[in-house]
Amino acid sequence: MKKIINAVENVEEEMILGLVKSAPEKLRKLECGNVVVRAHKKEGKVALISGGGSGHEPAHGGYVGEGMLDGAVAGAVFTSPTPDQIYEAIKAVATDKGVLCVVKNYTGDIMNFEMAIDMAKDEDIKADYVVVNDDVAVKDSLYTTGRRGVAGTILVHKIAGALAETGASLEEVKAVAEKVIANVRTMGMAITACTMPAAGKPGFELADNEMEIGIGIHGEPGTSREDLKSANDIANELLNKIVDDIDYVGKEVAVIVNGMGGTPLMELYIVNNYVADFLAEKGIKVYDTMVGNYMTSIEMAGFSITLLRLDDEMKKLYDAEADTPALKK
Amino acid sequence: MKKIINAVENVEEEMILGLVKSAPEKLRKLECGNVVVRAHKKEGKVALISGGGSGHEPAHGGYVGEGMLDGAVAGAVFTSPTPDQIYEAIKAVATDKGVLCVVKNYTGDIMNFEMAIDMAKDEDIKADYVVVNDDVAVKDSLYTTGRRGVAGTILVHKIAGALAETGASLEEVKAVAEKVIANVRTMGMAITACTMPAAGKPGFELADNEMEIGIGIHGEPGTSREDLKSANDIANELLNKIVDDIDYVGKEVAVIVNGMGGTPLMELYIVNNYVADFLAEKGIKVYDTMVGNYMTSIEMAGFSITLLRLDDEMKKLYDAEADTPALKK
Amino acid sequence: MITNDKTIEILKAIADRIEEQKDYLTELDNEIADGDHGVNMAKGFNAVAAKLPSMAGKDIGFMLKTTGMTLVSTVGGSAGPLYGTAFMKAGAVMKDKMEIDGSDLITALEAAIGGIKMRGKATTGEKTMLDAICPAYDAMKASIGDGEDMKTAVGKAVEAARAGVEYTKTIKATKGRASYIGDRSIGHQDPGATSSLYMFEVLLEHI
Amino acid sequence: MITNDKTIEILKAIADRIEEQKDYLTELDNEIADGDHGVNMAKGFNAVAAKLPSMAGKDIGFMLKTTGMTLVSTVGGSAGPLYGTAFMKAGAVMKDKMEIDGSDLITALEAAIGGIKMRGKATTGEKTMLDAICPAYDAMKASIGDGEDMKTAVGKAVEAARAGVEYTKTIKATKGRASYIGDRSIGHQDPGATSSLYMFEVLLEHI
Ligand SMILES: Nc1ncnc2c1ncn2[C@@H]1O[C@H](COP(=O)(O)OP(=O)(O)O)[C@@H](O)[C@H]1O
Ligand SMILES: Nc1ncnc2c1ncn2[C@@H]1O[C@H](COP(=O)(O)OP(=O)(O)O)[C@@H](O)[C@H]1O
Ligand SMILES: [Mg+2]
Ligand SMILES: [Mg+2]
Ligand SMILES: [Mg+2]
Ligand SMILES: [Mg+2]
Repeated sequence: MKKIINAVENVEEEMILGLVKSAPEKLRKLECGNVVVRAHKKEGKVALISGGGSGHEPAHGGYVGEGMLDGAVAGAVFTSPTPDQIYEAIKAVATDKGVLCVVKNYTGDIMNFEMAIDMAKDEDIKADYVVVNDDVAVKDSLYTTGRRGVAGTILVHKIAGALAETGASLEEVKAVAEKVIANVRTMGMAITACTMPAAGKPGFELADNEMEIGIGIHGEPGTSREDLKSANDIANELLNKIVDDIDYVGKEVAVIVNGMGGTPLMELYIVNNYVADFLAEKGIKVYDTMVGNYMTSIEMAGFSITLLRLDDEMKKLYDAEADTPALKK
Repeated sequence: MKKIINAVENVEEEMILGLVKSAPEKLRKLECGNVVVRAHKKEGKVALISGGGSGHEPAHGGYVGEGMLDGAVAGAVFTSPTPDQIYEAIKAVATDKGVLCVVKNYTGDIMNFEMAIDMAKDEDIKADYVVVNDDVAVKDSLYTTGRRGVAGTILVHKIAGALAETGASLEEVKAVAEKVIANVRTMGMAITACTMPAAGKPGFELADNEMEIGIGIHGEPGTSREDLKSANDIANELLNKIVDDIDYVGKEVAVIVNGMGGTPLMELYIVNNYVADFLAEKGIKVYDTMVGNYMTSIEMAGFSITLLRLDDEMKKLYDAEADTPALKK
Repeated sequence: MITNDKTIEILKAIADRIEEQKDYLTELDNEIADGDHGVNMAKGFNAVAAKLPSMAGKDIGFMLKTTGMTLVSTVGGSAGPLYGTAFMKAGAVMKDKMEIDGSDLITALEAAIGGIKMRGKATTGEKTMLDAICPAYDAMKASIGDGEDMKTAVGKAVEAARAGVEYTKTIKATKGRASYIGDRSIGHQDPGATSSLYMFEVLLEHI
Repeated sequence: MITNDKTIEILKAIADRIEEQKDYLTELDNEIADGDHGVNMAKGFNAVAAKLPSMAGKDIGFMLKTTGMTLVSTVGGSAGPLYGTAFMKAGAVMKDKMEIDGSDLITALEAAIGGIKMRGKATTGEKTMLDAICPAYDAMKASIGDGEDMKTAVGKAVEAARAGVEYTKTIKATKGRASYIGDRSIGHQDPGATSSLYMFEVLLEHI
């Protein structure tokens, strides 16, 4: 394992500290754990919290700030945070308007967030949650845990965060978050595995001509291993899976071409060149495109494509101001 | 070589197209080559141009936009663009106020930009250039080509770009660019090499316990090969080189913890945790910190630290609005 | 009979076993999911081990509940809430008991399984810890019902758990992270079922 | 005498040699710098080769100038402006000539060297192409001065250029990208000097 770190045990905490020290006037870390909250708590709005394992930087701490999250909880790398950590985050940001947690659909995340929300309710804090499940690689069926939550989560933070900032009610913020979830789809791939610091070696091995299609964001293998293809062919495969899932034709979309952490921007731009052409060809109008590392798997090389089908409300909220380390509008 | 590309020959063009298609209302590509300019040319201001080889994404095309560059020229990967490409860029953005080119100190870049500027002058375009040389890894002496230009270049774009936007004269914009150059220092390191698409294999080989200290941004080896150390020890080594070069004590600085393309943000945040403590300890006040991939070497894993010593004029211009794909203020 | 002192000994031995098998559990998790099961379980049980001295003299219900709460607040992931809830539920039904017999063990295990199912909404055959724990529970219950002694009953539970672990190799995961790789999970052993087996093995060794 | 037709033949042969040695030149550049010399030179000379048919019948000055302009606009990096300027300057002094002799060759080479020095601000001993070209020029000038024929003179130039390339292995780069690695450049052969040597070798083979 070759990493620029100090000690495996300290990775999560030092990372959160480093993030907070990059914007000390805007962010602070709770003493009790790896929780990032706004330096100046804003009252009179629904507090939005996200979180999950670490290793997805800049998610989620990087999205704390005006217009997006009020707090983010970071578990160990790729491990859901514990209920008491989440509970501390909820307590720190809770307002009279309540707290909405944005949870990605993983068994662990859901269980830990549910337990934390129960704890909060016991203390009369109004708290609720939504579950993001944008990953079309995994079939959503009664017989599975359903689709994973991946890069589309950022758009939930953005849009629900913008509505929360206006002072909307918990029910309204939850409703718009669920609208985003209903309209956002993602699919990803990787050409290299990543190495969890505590594991010390890559999660899987790929030959020089192989790639994993349908990966999540936890360094796990994808739904299938295939021969490496051209950027255009790969993008085509992912895009077709996405547009087959819900109907985007004639609609406006927000696009994320998301790097998994170790992908050079050069390659993401090359992918976007195809994505833009594909969408134009299909009669899908691009409202806005984000290209970069938004939801990563440590240093994995690969990318995901996210499409959010927008309506007027979502467009307005998408465009609203945001001032966070990882996303500014 | 494992890359998400289509054909080695098309990397530069597809990348520029992908960038432009991510913001078609703001950027456009010149027909004649890999030149990115603002979609809507702004008159009455000095036009700011940057450029160099490709492989540094988001530099330089990603910094074209309101408040920063008017145009960017992309050569082949790690190869200075040719004079005629630069000349086309100059012609496309030139205004009555003139054109200032931000050139990084490499023999090739300087020669090609000089030739282009001569061509422009022959056509009565007012054109001049500044040379960025922020890399303290290389001794600046009469007997060498002097220090390289690396990540500090972004701050020249930002600050000179902000002044240009106000309608200042070519002389004024050049003066502030040179002030930034005089006050900015950078040093970098790598734990992996990068692979130029056309070369097909990494520029050098490093054992699992080795790193290169004093790298530039062209995939070349550094000034020395050392045993891999902890993030804090590495950051300490780089920072000491920087603060030994000019006096930062008691001053306010802008900080860039810059990833070389394949470095996970997790590691950059860990580095920033140390950088912030080091600077506080030395009595150097952090005015602002940028953590991310700003000036890369394709997929190299490593980072550089940049410190810019600010004064009131630079602070104001640093804070001024910017709206580019890679940097928003 | 398992006394409260014995319970401390057993919990300590579980912590040791998990620590010992940490890399193997992580390895198993790596093959089909995110490779953190060993690390996280070890973190949790080390935290439990650290609290054992302070539990001395307390009742078994308290010990189990404290273990559960500690797991919940230190393990994270899926295993944290699942094992945590299991121990907490078992603790609730063993409240005030200074020693427990075979039928108590069945009551405790039943509560634990209820907790896991309530939290994780899974059932047997989904390639999870339940594929070790449920057969173990059934075997133990039958054995005690047949009037066999606790040691024999736990021995049968271990056999059944071991068979359950083997069974997980043959099936596709439909719960937990391993479910995302679909058919590719077949052929691999479930890490959670494996850590459950260790707990039954340790129990057997100490009674 | 080298005629204008011969010049086309030579330029074509240089393009072939560079293409043939592309990977080796890139390899050399990789060791001490950014590994693009072979690729970029090949791109440039392929562009030159493509233009040769259209040069047929033109004077040698025009051919050299066109070659230089083509290199400038296709090679990029350092080699583009340097070789480009060299050929353009040589072309300027060979204007209107339909054939050239040994002393013309010296005049052309002198102009080329002047161009390289003006652009790159380097001198010999800095581990650049000048370490091949300058000794080659000196040897050729001495030979012609001694009344030797052009073939002999170019033969001596090749010898000198080859020695110059060897010499670059022993010194530290103080110009160009290789200068950034300081002492670590010692022991490595300069790619630009090597590509220059190829040009002299090809010239010798064709006269
Ligand atoms: N819904 C569930 N019900 C019961 N057990 C489950 C469930 N989901 C996962 N598990 C168990 O948890 C184990 C994985 O635990 P762990 O690796 O710690 O968590 P995570 O999957 O969050 O990384 C699996 O091997 C499986 O035995
Ligand atoms: N200032 C200079 N004067 C003369 N030749 C130079 C100078 N700088 C570099 N060179 C030559 O250029 C060669 C490198 O060319 P190339 O790799 O194409 O450009 P770059 O260094 O920009 O990548 C070196 O090997 C050296 O011979
Ligand atoms: Mg996990
Ligand atoms: Mg180059
Ligand atoms: Mg796991
Ligand atoms: Mg080179």
